[in-house]
Amino acid sequence: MAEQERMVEAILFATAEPVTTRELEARMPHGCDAAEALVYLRKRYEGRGVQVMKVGDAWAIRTAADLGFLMQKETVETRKLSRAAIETLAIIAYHQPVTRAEIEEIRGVSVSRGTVDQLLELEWIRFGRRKMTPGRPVTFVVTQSFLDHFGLENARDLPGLKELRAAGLLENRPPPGTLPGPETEAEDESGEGQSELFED
Amino acid sequence: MAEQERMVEAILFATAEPVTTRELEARMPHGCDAAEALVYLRKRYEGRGVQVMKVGDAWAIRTAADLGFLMQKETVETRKLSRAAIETLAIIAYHQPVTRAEIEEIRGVSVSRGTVDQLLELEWIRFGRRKMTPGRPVTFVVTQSFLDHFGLENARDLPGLKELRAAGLLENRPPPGTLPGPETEAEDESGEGQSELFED
Amino acid sequence: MAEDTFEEDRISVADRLAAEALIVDVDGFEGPLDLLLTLSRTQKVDLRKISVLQLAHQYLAFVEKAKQLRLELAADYLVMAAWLAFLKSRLLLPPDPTEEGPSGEELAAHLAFQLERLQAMRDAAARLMARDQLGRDFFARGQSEMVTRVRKVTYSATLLDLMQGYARIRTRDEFRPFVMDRDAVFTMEQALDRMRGLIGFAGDWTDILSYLPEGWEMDPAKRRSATAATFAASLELVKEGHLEIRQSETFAPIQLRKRDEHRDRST
Repeated sequence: MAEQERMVEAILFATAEPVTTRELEARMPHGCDAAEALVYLRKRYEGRGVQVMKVGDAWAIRTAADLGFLMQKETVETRKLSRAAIETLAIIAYHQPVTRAEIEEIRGVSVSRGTVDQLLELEWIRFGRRKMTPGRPVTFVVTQSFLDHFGLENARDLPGLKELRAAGLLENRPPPGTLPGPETEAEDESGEGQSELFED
Repeated sequence: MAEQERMVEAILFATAEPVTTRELEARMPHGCDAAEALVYLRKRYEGRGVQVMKVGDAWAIRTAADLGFLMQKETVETRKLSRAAIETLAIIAYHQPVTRAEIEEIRGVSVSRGTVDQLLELEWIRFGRRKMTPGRPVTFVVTQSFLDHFGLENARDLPGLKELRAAGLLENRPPPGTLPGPETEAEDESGEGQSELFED
Repeated sequence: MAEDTFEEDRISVADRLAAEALIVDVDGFEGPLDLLLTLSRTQKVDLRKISVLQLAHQYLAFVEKAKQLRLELAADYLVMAAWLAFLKSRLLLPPDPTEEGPSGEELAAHLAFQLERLQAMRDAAARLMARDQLGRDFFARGQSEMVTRVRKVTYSATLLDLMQGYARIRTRDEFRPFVMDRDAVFTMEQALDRMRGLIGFAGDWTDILSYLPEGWEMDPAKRRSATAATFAASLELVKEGHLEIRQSETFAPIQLRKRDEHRDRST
């Protein structure tokens, strides 16, 4: 019976929907008594952080009612970040500290206030030091939680353009004949010397 | 402590992803000791149908491996990994942090872009720190999802790791005749990084 | 060469047949190292005790056979063959004290190490894949969203999203439609301006190439553009009567000189 109890425990844990006794027995080896195993299992979980509960005519493991307050984090809804936000974030990560004007220059379109606000709210970017240029514009930099979220130790570990190309993230086309603008220089620097390893 | 154990139990049951001790404590009332509660909880589930498992610096509840046969319904069809992908994964796991060039040196063939892409997409590998060698190449390391997938507490628990290291087979030995200099430094550096990585 | 024959004899017929059977399967190998590893198995000894010399023979025999069968081997297989032939000669000939570089034994030991390491990684990979795996042998919580009390929206993005986003912006220039890259183009107007200033000094026949603007000679794209523009500008100046142009034969240098009123009258 201990073995049958283990089986019921594993099935209830791993199944997305509540499971009926009949279904439990259909999945367990022939001759098992799911109903009896459930009685033991239910007893075992009495007073624990999770409970074996009856839902209609099926069974499920659920959080103990008094611990519901711990579950607030489980109710989050995840949405994909918009393309504008991803691009803005990418530019900040690769070029930080970077001003809003610089972001707009690289993206070629203006950056909406909502996009920056959203990234600030997510705590993926924060304000950096002001630039020592006319108007002393604020800059943006990425945060520790950005690094945590994307599994990076350092923003410098982001692969350069050449590496992106080698990884198949870019169409592999011949580089343009000329290198327009200072941005390209910066990119070249990061990829310098790696061409050897990553060119195919 | 019994109450804290219940809380940890409830939180771990409620989520499919591993939860770090820090996150547990952030969700529990102030002043709780999640680490201690975990010791008790882990003991409590020994031999049961589900297990408390350590995954890197996080924790998760998983069904016992011997009950896998009950779960046909839950089995997710995973894309079959190519031999090249499996070998590349193993090399990254055992040699991490490792550069693409080093992987190619060990396998004796170039690493196709699809291979690395696939492993990145599975979130089994990620970019590590850049190497302090000429060109500052990016490195690859394995992730928490990798540990979770293969039921490893830690990259140190990789099967046969100690024996391989004792046999000198995890060394990045430069070919004879290579001029001492950058290469030798590179090797030193990698040795350092590795031990660091396998430490908790 | 006597040793050579001796070595040939040491490879048993069975081994040679086995090696030849591999030929058919040449596509099945992941590079020369993989092939060497497979060949080394025919020696049926611990990889640490492997005879690298014998292995070199086996490999060279393989490549020879492939050539006979007119199979195309990838370049890296041939590079390995050349290296092994070199290694073989180092191992067979008495060491030459004047020769620089590592000894044959050192090179052989490194190859043996590489093979052993590759085999070790293969074994490690097999052991890794044989482990119980999440979603196959053990399972995560099936019902993760339990309480729906607070609805909070979070936004997610993966590292791939981020890198692709960045790549998209930074490569937009590479496929913008129909915009001329002015940086590598020397226009005829520019060339005319330049030539007008210079022809005053072109008393005698001079190669047109010496009129190329500075800094445009090295890069092939720039050089092409500057040459074309300079040539077109020269023709224009000839038409205007300021220049003379000649070419002694096809593909010979094109030469320019200033048109001289005096000279014209005298001839």
